[in-house]
Amino acid sequence: MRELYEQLKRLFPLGEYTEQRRDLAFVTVPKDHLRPLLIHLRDREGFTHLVLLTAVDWIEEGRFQLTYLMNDRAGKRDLGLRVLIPRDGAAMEGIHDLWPTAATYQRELREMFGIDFPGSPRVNGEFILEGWTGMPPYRRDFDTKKFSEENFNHRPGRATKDPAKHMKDKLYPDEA
Amino acid sequence: MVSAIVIIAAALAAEFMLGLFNERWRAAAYGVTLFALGFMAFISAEWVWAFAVYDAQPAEIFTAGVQPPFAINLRMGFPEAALTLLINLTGLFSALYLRRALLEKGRAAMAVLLVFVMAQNGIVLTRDIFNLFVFFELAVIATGGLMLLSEDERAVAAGFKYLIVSQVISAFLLIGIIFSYHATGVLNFDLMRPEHFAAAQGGAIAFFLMFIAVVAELKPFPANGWALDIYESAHPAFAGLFSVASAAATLYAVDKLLVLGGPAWLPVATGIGVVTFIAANLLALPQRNDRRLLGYSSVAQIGLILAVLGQRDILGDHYFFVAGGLIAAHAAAKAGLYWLSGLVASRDIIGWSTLRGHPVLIFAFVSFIALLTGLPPFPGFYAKWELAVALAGSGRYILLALILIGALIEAGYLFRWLGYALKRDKPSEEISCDPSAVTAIIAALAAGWAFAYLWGDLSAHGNILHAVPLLFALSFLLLDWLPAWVKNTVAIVGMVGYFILNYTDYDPLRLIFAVIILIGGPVILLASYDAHGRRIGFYPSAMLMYAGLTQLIGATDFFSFFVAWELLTVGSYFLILRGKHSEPHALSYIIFSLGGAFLILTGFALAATVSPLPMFEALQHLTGETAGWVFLLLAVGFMTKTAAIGLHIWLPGAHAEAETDVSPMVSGILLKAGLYGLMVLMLAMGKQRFYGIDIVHVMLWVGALSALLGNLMAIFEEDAKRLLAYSSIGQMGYALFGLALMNHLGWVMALMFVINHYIYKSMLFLSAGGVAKRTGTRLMYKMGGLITLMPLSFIAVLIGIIAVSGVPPLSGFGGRWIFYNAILSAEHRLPMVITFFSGPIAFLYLFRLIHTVFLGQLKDENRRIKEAPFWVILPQMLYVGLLMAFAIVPGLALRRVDTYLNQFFPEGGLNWEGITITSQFGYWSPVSIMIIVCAIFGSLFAWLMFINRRAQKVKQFNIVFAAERPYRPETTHFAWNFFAPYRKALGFLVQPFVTRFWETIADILHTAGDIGRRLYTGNPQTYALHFLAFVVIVYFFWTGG
Amino acid sequence: MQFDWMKIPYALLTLFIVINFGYLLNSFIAKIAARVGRRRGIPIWQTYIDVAKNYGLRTSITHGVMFYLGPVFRLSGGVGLLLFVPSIYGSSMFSNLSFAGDLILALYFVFFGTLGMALGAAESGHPYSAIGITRGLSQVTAAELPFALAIFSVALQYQTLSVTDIVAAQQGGILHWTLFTNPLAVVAAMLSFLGSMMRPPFDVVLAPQEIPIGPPTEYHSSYLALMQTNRAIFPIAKIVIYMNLFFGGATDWPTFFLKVFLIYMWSVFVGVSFPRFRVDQSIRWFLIWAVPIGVLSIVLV
Amino acid sequence: MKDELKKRLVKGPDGVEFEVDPLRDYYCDARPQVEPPAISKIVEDFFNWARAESLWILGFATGCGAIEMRPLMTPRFDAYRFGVQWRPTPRQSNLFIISGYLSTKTLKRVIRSYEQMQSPKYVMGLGSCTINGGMYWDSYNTIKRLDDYLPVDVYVAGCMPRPEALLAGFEELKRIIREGKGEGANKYAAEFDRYKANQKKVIHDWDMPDYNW
Repeated sequence: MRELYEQLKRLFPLGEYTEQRRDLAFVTVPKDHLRPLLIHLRDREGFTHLVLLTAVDWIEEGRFQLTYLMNDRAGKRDLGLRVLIPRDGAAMEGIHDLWPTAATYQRELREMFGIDFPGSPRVNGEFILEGWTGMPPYRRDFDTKKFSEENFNHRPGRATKDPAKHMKDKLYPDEA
Repeated sequence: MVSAIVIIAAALAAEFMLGLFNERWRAAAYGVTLFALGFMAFISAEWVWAFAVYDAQPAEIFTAGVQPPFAINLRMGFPEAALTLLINLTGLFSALYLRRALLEKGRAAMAVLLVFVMAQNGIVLTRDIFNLFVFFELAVIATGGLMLLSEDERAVAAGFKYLIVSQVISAFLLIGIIFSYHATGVLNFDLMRPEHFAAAQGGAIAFFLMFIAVVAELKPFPANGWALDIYESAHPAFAGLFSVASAAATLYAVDKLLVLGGPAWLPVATGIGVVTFIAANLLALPQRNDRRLLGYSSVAQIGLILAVLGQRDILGDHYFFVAGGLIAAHAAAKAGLYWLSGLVASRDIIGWSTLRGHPVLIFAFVSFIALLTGLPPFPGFYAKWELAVALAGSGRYILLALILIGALIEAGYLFRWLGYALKRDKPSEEISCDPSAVTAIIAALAAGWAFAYLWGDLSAHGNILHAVPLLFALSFLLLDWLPAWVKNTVAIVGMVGYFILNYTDYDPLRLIFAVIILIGGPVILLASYDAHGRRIGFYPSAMLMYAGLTQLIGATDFFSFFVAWELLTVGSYFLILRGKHSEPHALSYIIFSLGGAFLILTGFALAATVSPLPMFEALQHLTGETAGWVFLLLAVGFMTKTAAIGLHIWLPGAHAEAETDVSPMVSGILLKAGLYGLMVLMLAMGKQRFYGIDIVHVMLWVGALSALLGNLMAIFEEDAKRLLAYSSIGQMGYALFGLALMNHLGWVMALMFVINHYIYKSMLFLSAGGVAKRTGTRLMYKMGGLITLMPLSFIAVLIGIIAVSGVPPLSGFGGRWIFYNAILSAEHRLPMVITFFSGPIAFLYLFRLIHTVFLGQLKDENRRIKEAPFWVILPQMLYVGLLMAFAIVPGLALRRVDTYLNQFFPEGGLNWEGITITSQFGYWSPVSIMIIVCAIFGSLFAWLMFINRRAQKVKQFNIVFAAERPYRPETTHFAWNFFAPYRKALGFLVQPFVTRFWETIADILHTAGDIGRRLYTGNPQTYALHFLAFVVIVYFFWTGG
Repeated sequence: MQFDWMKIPYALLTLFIVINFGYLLNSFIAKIAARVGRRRGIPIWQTYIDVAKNYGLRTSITHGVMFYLGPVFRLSGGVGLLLFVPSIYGSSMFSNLSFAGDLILALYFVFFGTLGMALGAAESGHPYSAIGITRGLSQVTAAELPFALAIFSVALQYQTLSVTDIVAAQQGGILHWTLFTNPLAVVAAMLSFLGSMMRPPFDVVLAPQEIPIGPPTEYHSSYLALMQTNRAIFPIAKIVIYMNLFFGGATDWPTFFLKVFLIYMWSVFVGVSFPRFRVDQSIRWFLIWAVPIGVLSIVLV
Repeated sequence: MKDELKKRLVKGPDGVEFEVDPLRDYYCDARPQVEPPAISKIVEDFFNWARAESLWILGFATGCGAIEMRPLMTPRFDAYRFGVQWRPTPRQSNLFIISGYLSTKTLKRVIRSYEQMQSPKYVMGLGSCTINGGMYWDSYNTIKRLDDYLPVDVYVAGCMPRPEALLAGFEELKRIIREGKGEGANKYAAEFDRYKANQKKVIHDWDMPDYNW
């Protein structure tokens, strides 16, 4: 994987490299170079399969990290491309023209993180949530507990216990 | 009595007078021309009158009072008188039509016209062979001159070509005359004898040359390129005159020559004629220019008459009747059509749709086409009949077949043309209604109908125009200005009245058909009250069909049966043609029907030669090979009408595209004509073998296959009316199957099907038509959920499908019960398997009909539609009542038939004692079944009503949709390709093999016509070459044969 | 075959016996299936409870008139079919209403219920109902064919269409049964039988997981109760015909119960042994395997 | 709301335009009624017994509890012997088992299915998620108290409850029904407005009639 990175680095201005396993590595890519790199990986390096496209909310840094995980079926290896985009007015160029399946991921990211992918098919349509009007729920500044308490009635009497301690007390009450 | 020579003298005198006129006195000159022609016609007419009424003797005229060869010899006999009258009248009306052109071109043109007419008169009248040549020359030159009357630029070239070729022909004629004179020593027809030509050296060649030259004047195939150019480019009035007068005259010349040549030359004439007939018709098939098409048609007609001339040895007394009939029909039709073409601006045959909106002209057009195709009551029909009988009687089957094939091709393009004229979009340009032209056309029309009446009177079979039903139908032509509801009432009263007056005359079998036609017809006509306006053309066509049907069941001899058959075919053709998109389907209907009719004609002709007995007895007395042929021909002919599989492709389109009230007529009633024919045929002839094959057994298979495949095709159909149409194929297959079982119960079943099919198919077609009317579509998947909006239509369909599928307690079950009893005593078991299968399949398409139209999801756009109009619903409700009644007391209709059939099939009748009907094998009690089913059904219904009395009525989207809900009715209504699994399993059975077969045949004919047309390059040298080739070929055959 | 008023209570008695027998038979067969799977299975009276429960439901909805009529048609079909055929041979008491018609009546009356059910289900406007109907009708047309052939063959063999006469001809020992005198017809008919019993391999019509039980998907409450009653009567009515035509009929009720049960078990055995056919497959199967046997029986008889 | 459910102008075959309001024209908008028991107590008791002994479960799975219902059909537990069986359509079912957590999105489908069942009908809440939200107590899209939205007859606690617990639940439900206390449907009808208000509070895109017949 390291060789691949070195090789790619000659062609693209790549960022940080992390090798998770022998067959799985992540590379940070500048936003503008993602598309050429994806095409290169798909057409030249055998990474024909887009495994997933997901996002991480680095709220402290004010950034979203998009992860494009690629798989090389023949080479039995995976490469994740990380792209960091600003959190305010988050938007990214879609890759649904390279992999039609990407459109679905992009819809999900649009709904759950509020990241826009202009031009992606049905990107503004409802995906999982129905009639959701509030903040996208996967953003870390969305307080799910507060939302839940405001919207769903609470049944009194609920107690929280540490499972290990509770089971021990319950099963072996004699052992103090 | 004015001497015949005055005809010629009058023409000559007028010509000289014209020479004296000042060039500016055109009106006067025109007056003189008209007067001369009128006078000539008057003389001929006087002679005709004398011959016809006073039985005058033929007059021989010798100029200068000496015997030939020193004087001109003319003869005025009855044929001459009739032909000159025809020529002079055509000349007169042509002159009238040509008024503008003649006035423009001046006296020279008028003189040439007179010369032309005179020359044709001369050709007819002369008995001198050299004079014949002279008159021919005159005619040729006059023709060349008259070509200049045309505004078409090609006319000059055409005239020139004509002159060149005519000179070659004249050379042949002259040489022939010289040789003949050498051989016989005389120039007079009456003095020459066939023996002269045979005895003298070169005599045969001499005759051959004369004969071939005169025949060539008749434009035989392929030596006729020049003639077609004339037909196409000449002034239409002259083209008409040319087609009529020169044909009539030259044919008579050929006739005169044939007397000289003796019987040996008759086959030559026949051969040339029939080849020309077929080839010209074939070439006309792909033709789209109206005048050229008429040209081909003229050539073909003349070829046909030439072939008839060649049959004078067998025609005997009928010779003049047949040939004359054909000439008369040809004359009236061709003159009329050419004259009509002068009114139409477009030269494409589609352009004739501009005639629409001029009822008289369109009626004239229809009449002319009917005249040409030899439909009753026109003379061509009588001629066709006598010719067929004579040909069949003397064993000339191949000739008969060829003539009929040619006639069928001719009917093909003529009816296509008619269809275009009646159905295609009207072009913007109006027709030019020149009063003199219209007068001429109306004269031709009147002549056509006069001929019809005349030939009817002359016919040995009685005048078709005297038949009450036909007259009743024709009277609607005169009533067509009345509003539709008045005509409808008249029609209903007329039909019911006729039934009341005549029903005692029918035996039980015919009575069933009579009731269906004369009572069932009016019931369907009730739906016609829904139509608004005047509905021009509907009633004459419908009544013509009913008249044909009525006459059919009343017919006792072959001729009247065939007349009725043709009448109902024509009437139903026009009826079907009325549908919005029915033009191609009507065409295929008429072609198949005429094809079937020709088979029937052949069969009748074969049978009629055996004995002069009435039809039924004559058929019974047939034996041997003839019997097999007759049976086969008639059976196939009748099966064309019942749309047995293989001959069925016309039916779906024709029935589906017809109007709402027409579909039930053509399906519920018209189809029965074929069954009636089959019944008569099979009752009379029983089982027949054809070269060792049992035809009835084959019919059994055909019936079974029709039932299966018709039903299968119906289940895959998306169009409601087409579905019903395919279902008719299946139902008729059932009936055919029943008949072909040839046992008592098979026939009872077939009759039961006749009744049932009439009731439920009429009902279903009306219902489907009413729904289609309201929803604006016939595609079932676009409907759905109409039950609450159109409950009465729903009830009709519901009752209909229970009845059709044979589920007790309705009457369809009776049919099935009899069917089972019938097959138990039948000889053949395997075809039953197929019919077993087709029964349940009928259930499938019927269910589809009711489900996709009335049940399921209602569509947005149909939410506000109303029940079908009252007058469409009324007959349906009557049918519901009838079905119920027939289900409870089938004996009312069947018992008498059952008894009647005993005389033909003594074995295996039914026992109608008490309320239970018993057969040899089982029993059936319709009343008990009805009571029991109703009791069970009623008590369960009451029980459910009681328990569910508080059920919440919900709307169409309140369905369990896997926790979701439907969004649109279109995507929720499961209707399209409803029987997909069936298509997957058995779809291969309904590949359109038959359609492809017939399409291929039509393609081959068209291609042949297209290739043949390349013969006519337009180059006169080629045409001359054609003529030489023609001579060589005929010579070769003559010497070889 | 004459009518007298006593026939009505007698017919109702037959109906009563058969309904109860049918309920019990359905439970019993479910129980057998459970025992084969080492379960205890439903109580033997469970079908009664289910029907009572369905009658006991307080609400119901209706999609329209035909929706109402569907179950009525269905049950009328079943009851009529049962009553048009004599149940017990030689007993005028249980000859039911067979004076109204012969075998052909029974053969065609089968469609009465089918038609009504299809109409009622279609009125609900549910696409699954329509799909189920398509499948059911497509399949039944092919499945009925061998049966029709067999009937024709048997009628030819005995030269009668009267059920009573056909049974009479089979009396006098097991070897007189059509089963032995015309085995091909019986084979064809028994193959056809499988197609009409809504058990595997021919139960794609109902397909609960795919098109929630097909045609009756919208039916509930008392509608469903009526159809359950039919579910008890109809197979037995059908089997009675088979029994009379091919297996010597029954001269008393115990024989009746036994024979009906055994014939019923035939479809159960096949059903538990084979997976499901698609409709086009089953159409082909009937046409390729069952129909030729039927044809052969017609030719040879 | 989906476009298909909005009002639209439609042109009929006769050329006349008219408005179609799908929610009004295509759905029945009647309210549910409180259905009184049979007049005779004996009859009602008989029916209650039959209802108890013939529990037809709607084959509808919301959460992980679905996996615990499958073993009920197997020889080991054999729920059939208690008159329990699964039906594929709500029309024919009387018992709705909410088998685990219930997202608001699924809740909409559950309500629709519940309303399509015929009364008397029963609801069983399976697992702690239906009782107080269970491990999803702070989730933004699962409800916490099933009985806010549907009348629950019996809860079976556990996460997940074992099939035996379900069988015990059935017995409990049967007892309730036999005692004539299984009147959830009537409660739903009587307190229709309250239930609807609760439902609409969490289901923001309410695009169906108030009661799905």
